[in-house]
Amino acid sequence: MINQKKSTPISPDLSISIGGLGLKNPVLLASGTCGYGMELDDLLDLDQIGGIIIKGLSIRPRPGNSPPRLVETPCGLLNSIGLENMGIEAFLRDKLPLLRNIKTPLIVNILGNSVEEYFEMARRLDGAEGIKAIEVNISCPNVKAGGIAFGTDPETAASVTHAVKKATGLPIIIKLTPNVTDITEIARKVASAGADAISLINTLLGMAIDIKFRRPALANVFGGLSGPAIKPVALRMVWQVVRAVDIPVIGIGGISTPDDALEFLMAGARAVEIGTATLIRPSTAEEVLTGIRDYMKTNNVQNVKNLRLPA
Amino acid sequence: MINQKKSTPISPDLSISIGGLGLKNPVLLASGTCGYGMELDDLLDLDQIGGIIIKGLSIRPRPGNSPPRLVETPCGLLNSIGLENMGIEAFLRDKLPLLRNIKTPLIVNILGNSVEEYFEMARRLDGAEGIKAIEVNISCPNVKAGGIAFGTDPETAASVTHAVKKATGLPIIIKLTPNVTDITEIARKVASAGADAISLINTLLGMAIDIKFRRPALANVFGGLSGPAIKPVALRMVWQVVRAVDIPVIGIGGISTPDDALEFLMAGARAVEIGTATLIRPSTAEEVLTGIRDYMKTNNVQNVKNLRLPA
Amino acid sequence: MPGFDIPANIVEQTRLAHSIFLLTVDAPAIMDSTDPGQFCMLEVQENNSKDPLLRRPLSIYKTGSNGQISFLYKAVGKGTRLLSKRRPGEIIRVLGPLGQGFRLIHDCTSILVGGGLGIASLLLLAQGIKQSGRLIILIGAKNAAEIPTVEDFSRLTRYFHVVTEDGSLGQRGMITDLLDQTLQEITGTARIYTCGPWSMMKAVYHMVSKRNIPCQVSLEAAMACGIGLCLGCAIPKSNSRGFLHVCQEGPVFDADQVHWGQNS
Amino acid sequence: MPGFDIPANIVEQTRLAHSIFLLTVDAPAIMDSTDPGQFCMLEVQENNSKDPLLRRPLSIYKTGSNGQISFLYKAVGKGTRLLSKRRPGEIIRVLGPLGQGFRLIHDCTSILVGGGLGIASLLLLAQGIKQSGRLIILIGAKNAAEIPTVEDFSRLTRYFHVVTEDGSLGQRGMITDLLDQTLQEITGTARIYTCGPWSMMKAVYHMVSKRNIPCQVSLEAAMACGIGLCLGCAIPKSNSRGFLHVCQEGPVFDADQVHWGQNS
Ligand SMILES: Cc1cc2nc3c(=O)[nH]c(=O)nc-3n(C[C@H](O)[C@H](O)[C@H](O)COP(=O)(O)OP(=O)(O)OC[C@H]3O[C@@H](n4cnc5c(N)ncnc54)[C@H](O)[C@@H]3O)c2cc1C
Ligand SMILES: Cc1cc2nc3c(=O)[nH]c(=O)nc-3n(C[C@H](O)[C@H](O)[C@H](O)COP(=O)(O)OP(=O)(O)OC[C@H]3O[C@@H](n4cnc5c(N)ncnc54)[C@H](O)[C@@H]3O)c2cc1C
Ligand SMILES: Cc1cc2nc3c(=O)[nH]c(=O)nc-3n(C[C@H](O)[C@H](O)[C@H](O)COP(=O)(O)O)c2cc1C
Ligand SMILES: Cc1cc2nc3c(=O)[nH]c(=O)nc-3n(C[C@H](O)[C@H](O)[C@H](O)COP(=O)(O)O)c2cc1C
Ligand code: FES
Ligand code: FES
Repeated sequence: MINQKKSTPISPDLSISIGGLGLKNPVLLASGTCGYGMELDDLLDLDQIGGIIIKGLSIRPRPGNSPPRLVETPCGLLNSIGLENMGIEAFLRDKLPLLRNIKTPLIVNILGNSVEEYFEMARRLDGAEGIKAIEVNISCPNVKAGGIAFGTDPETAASVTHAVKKATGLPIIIKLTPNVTDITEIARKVASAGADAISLINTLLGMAIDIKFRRPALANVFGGLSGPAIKPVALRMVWQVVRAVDIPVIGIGGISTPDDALEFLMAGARAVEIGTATLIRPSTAEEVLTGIRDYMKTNNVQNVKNLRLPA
Repeated sequence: MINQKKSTPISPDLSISIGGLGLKNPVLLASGTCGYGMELDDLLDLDQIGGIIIKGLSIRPRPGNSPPRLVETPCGLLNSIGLENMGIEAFLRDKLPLLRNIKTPLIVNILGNSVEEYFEMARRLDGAEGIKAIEVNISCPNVKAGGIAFGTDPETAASVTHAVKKATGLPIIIKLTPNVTDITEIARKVASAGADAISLINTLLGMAIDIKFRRPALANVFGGLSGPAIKPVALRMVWQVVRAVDIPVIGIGGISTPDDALEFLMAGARAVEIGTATLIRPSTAEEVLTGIRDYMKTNNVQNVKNLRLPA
Repeated sequence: MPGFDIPANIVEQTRLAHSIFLLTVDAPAIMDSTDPGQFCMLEVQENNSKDPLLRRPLSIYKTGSNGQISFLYKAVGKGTRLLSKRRPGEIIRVLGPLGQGFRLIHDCTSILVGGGLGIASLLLLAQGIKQSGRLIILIGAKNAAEIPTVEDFSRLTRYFHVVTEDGSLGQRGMITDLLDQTLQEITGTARIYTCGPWSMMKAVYHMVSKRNIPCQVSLEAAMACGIGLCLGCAIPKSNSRGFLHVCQEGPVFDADQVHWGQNS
Repeated sequence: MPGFDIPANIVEQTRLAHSIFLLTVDAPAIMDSTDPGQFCMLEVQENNSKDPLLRRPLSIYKTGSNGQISFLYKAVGKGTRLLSKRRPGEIIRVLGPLGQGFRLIHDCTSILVGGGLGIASLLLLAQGIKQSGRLIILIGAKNAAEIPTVEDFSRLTRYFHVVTEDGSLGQRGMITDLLDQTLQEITGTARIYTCGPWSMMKAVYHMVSKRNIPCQVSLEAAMACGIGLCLGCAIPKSNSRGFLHVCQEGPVFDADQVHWGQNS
């Protein structure tokens, strides 16, 4: 059992595997909060982290939304960056070569406005040296279907998954949006469409009003809520999805301490991603990792998978 | 315009009307966080408040869920009270007579496990002296439909609304659950089914894990998240629903300061309800009211309805 | 009457042991109406921060003739640690006195059994009993540092005993052994009042119920409001499907009412 | 190199005026590599509270030879008010030095135009220019209390002028009038460095761009990370659809790059 104290300290095994991709530990940097990777160099030992998920790339560069793009809310952050990015070509050409020096697996996050765009991007990443997996952000509006997010309709979510799987042999992680009635329905569809893993949650749709200037605080009116405020919702969804599908689940949402991460691992997440917390404290991922290892030592947990609760 | 400073101070008009029910101001006490009303006496001047919404009543008494029932989360509270209540009969017999001394309109919140139960309760409340409106909590599981919440299916939400309207001439406020993909779809259905007003949001479904005891922190595993953490989600939904239906909308979710309430009123809410904040600081509703009045004076807003932003 | 919600001036904040503090505030209205065993809800946040969100419940340890009340508390987590940083001269919101305290029965031997910081809810009771009857105080703790204020108790009665698990104060031993011994020695009717860890109170209750000695216990539960609004502080009743609500029907209960099987 | 994230010891926290404070911390690594116009992100919360959630950006006002850096700031909201409660001896996390500071051009007349607490990003620049060229400092504020540290500037140059809207310090008037007058008087090439409210910087830019005088501005934006991770601190570029990122490409920009029409 977990709480036995042994005299010989164990050296816990934190390595995991996601869709065939082996990671030395389960603590990843979440997309959109670690830039293109190198920005964090020197503030965080990138080699120690389980994986780095590059900010969302689109087929063409995107300028993003007008400012203001950020508002702080109670224990939360609302952002409407508008998926600003340099586009997949510029990334492959200018950034990827520098990133090949890092020993930690690189995962690229992609977003699109049509199933075809997702297919096309996955195809281009397929051959790229140094990219170990693709995380597919399906929270984006489907332009052909009147702007409804891919991730809110089970069929569309499944067709994106199909398309991406067809385009590449890389492991595919589908990243779910929490703004749905039944997250398990989407998760099941995505799993049967061939996803290698599921990550969740993306941000909750929210807004704030600037009462001084009498206008929405974000120029875009709505934004995505992240940070500690959303942790209970994220954890609930991870718990549900872990029990609904057989593929690995990566937990995201408000993780800023080792205890937060342990909650997700106990809920059954195979790994966790650190998002907003990295913005506030760049070294968070390393500290979370150390804390998980210490907990496992103290509580004599040999393998990180054994943290999962039975129920 | 709003920001003109006049030399003669105005005396702002805070009165509003909801489905024919006139309220002296737009600040109400939310269901489940003000008990049966009298518990707050002496800590809050109940006569000053716009309205009091009694905790959710069911057709028969309910013991509620096993403890632990509460966990604190970052800027939030998770509860799984399990709708413990004395039942509608005991309320009408033992509590209502005492409440008739309060000058503030009483609204009763009801919950049921079938459309018939909702109908039956609305019928019993119809003749009850001192009850001015009914708020219908449709976040409860529909036992006949496999436990899916009434409020997550537009058709079922509409049929509850129909049934309750048929049973009584009292103004009917339908209280929506935020755990849905498209809140405007539910709101439109409920409005066309005859609801006099819509209130939102009820709690977000969440969970927490006690890593010390390695088990879900709530005995019921899942609970409802309330408090400042959920304000951005609540405000976004209120903004959307105000622009989707023609009936009045009451905003709820994380309001604990006058500024919070002003955000909802600017989003277009006709009124607001104070929930978790009353638990922490019983006088919150009065302070919010004073703050709204001061803002209106300072910014020369004559009528509380004029706070609404155009967009 | 659910108490007063007062912006109280902090008069004293003393660290008594590693993580144990005595906090004294000016709160005449609360002081005037406090019964032994009642508690307050204290705002721990500063500057409108909403994290931590909830107030924290603490027993009223002492009342002063000058309108002051004191709390004896241990900094165990986020809230109590923040509380321990508040300084004299600062204002802190205190809601109280709350709940049902101990019901004093005179004309019998009163045995107070305190475990660790459970003693925080027993001092006013001990002072009350001292006026009118025979008072036995038994205190147990892991070590001396856990109970830095034992003198407040020992000065009230000759029948005072303390045990610690490590022997750093009083005898080395368990409080249940001490109680067992005491029960064998006393004559006449007795009543037990206890506050401490759940497992200790459960053991005390089982021990004395066999002898038909009435026992009052002071319980804890996670609380949001402290005044009966949220129904969050439920604990199972002994003989029905229902629940007791610690903040309103308690925190002091007849031990018979409580379902001791769970929560252990 | 995005700076150092240091747990820094607070050496001084002085209230200079009603809500204006000077905070000094030990941060040798940051001090050693600071350029004029750079800033830091400061943790304002205590005890792991997550509200407020984000760090706050403050310009590096001064550096000391002993490894200390100082911030001159105004307590305007939740975060800066919490910061102002932190005391000497406490530890606060400081990330810096961040961003692109002022690009010093020698061999010309440098005119520094500071509005209100905008002066916080100009002192190191003024000290730097003093070594090498002619330095004119113009400072404007609502009143004297808004700029309690003007002596730090006035001692650096003879060409120092201050105006306040209420005349409580220096002449009564607007900084733009003062600048206009100064521009008419100077001969030879000049450069402008400015920091203050957006509307003031916009007016300054329009005034000097007509005369083809280069102008550097130090801008503000809501920030989450301060190091280019989140892309939240965008402001529109002058001549394209794209955006500048204040934390990484700024906070100091050539005024020509900025789209001044919006955000006013
Ligand atoms: C009626 C009542 C009277 C009390 N009187 C006193 C007193 O006089 N002195 C004193 O030191 N403490 C007292 N307590 C306990 C005190 O309220 C808790 O220690 C405090 O709320 C913990 O808050 P925290 O933020 O520091 O810890 P958290 O960060 O909330 O939790 C830290 C640890 O403490 C545990 N904990 C949290 N809340 C409680 C609780 N209510 N009871 C027991 N364990 C808890 C958690 O499970 C966790 O392990 C009383 C509790 C009640 C209900
Ligand atoms: C690069 C940079 C350098 C800065 N240097 C200094 C400095 O040296 N001294 C100083 O006093 N201030 C400086 N500021 C501004 C300072 O960061 C803000 O005043 C602070 O973040 C406000 O936090 P708060 O929690 O107190 O206020 P909040 O509660 O967040 O907001 C209170 C009010 O301040 C406004 N506000 C919030 N953030 C900013 C911001 N970033 N810029 C302008 N207004 C804001 C809000 O709109 C609101 O009206 C700088 C800002 C930046 C971006
Ligand atoms: C500023 C910002 C930018 C983000 N950009 C992306 C993105 O490009 N792609 C994506 O899939 N998720 C993006 N996210 C979502 C995060 O990866 C993460 O899912 C979410 O923030 C919840 O986790 P957290 O609470 O730890 O931040 C972004 C989040 C933030 C705060
Ligand atoms: C302890 C508790 C009990 C509640 N009980 C009810 C209830 O019986 N009926 C209901 O419609 N909503 C109930 N709610 C939901 C609140 O009325 C409110 O919709 C929600 O908490 C969000 O608002 P807040 O953030 O201001 O608390 C309850 C909330 C809490 C915290
Ligand atoms: S704590 Fe709210 S009812 Fe007891
Ligand atoms: S503040 Fe995050 S990129 Fe500038």
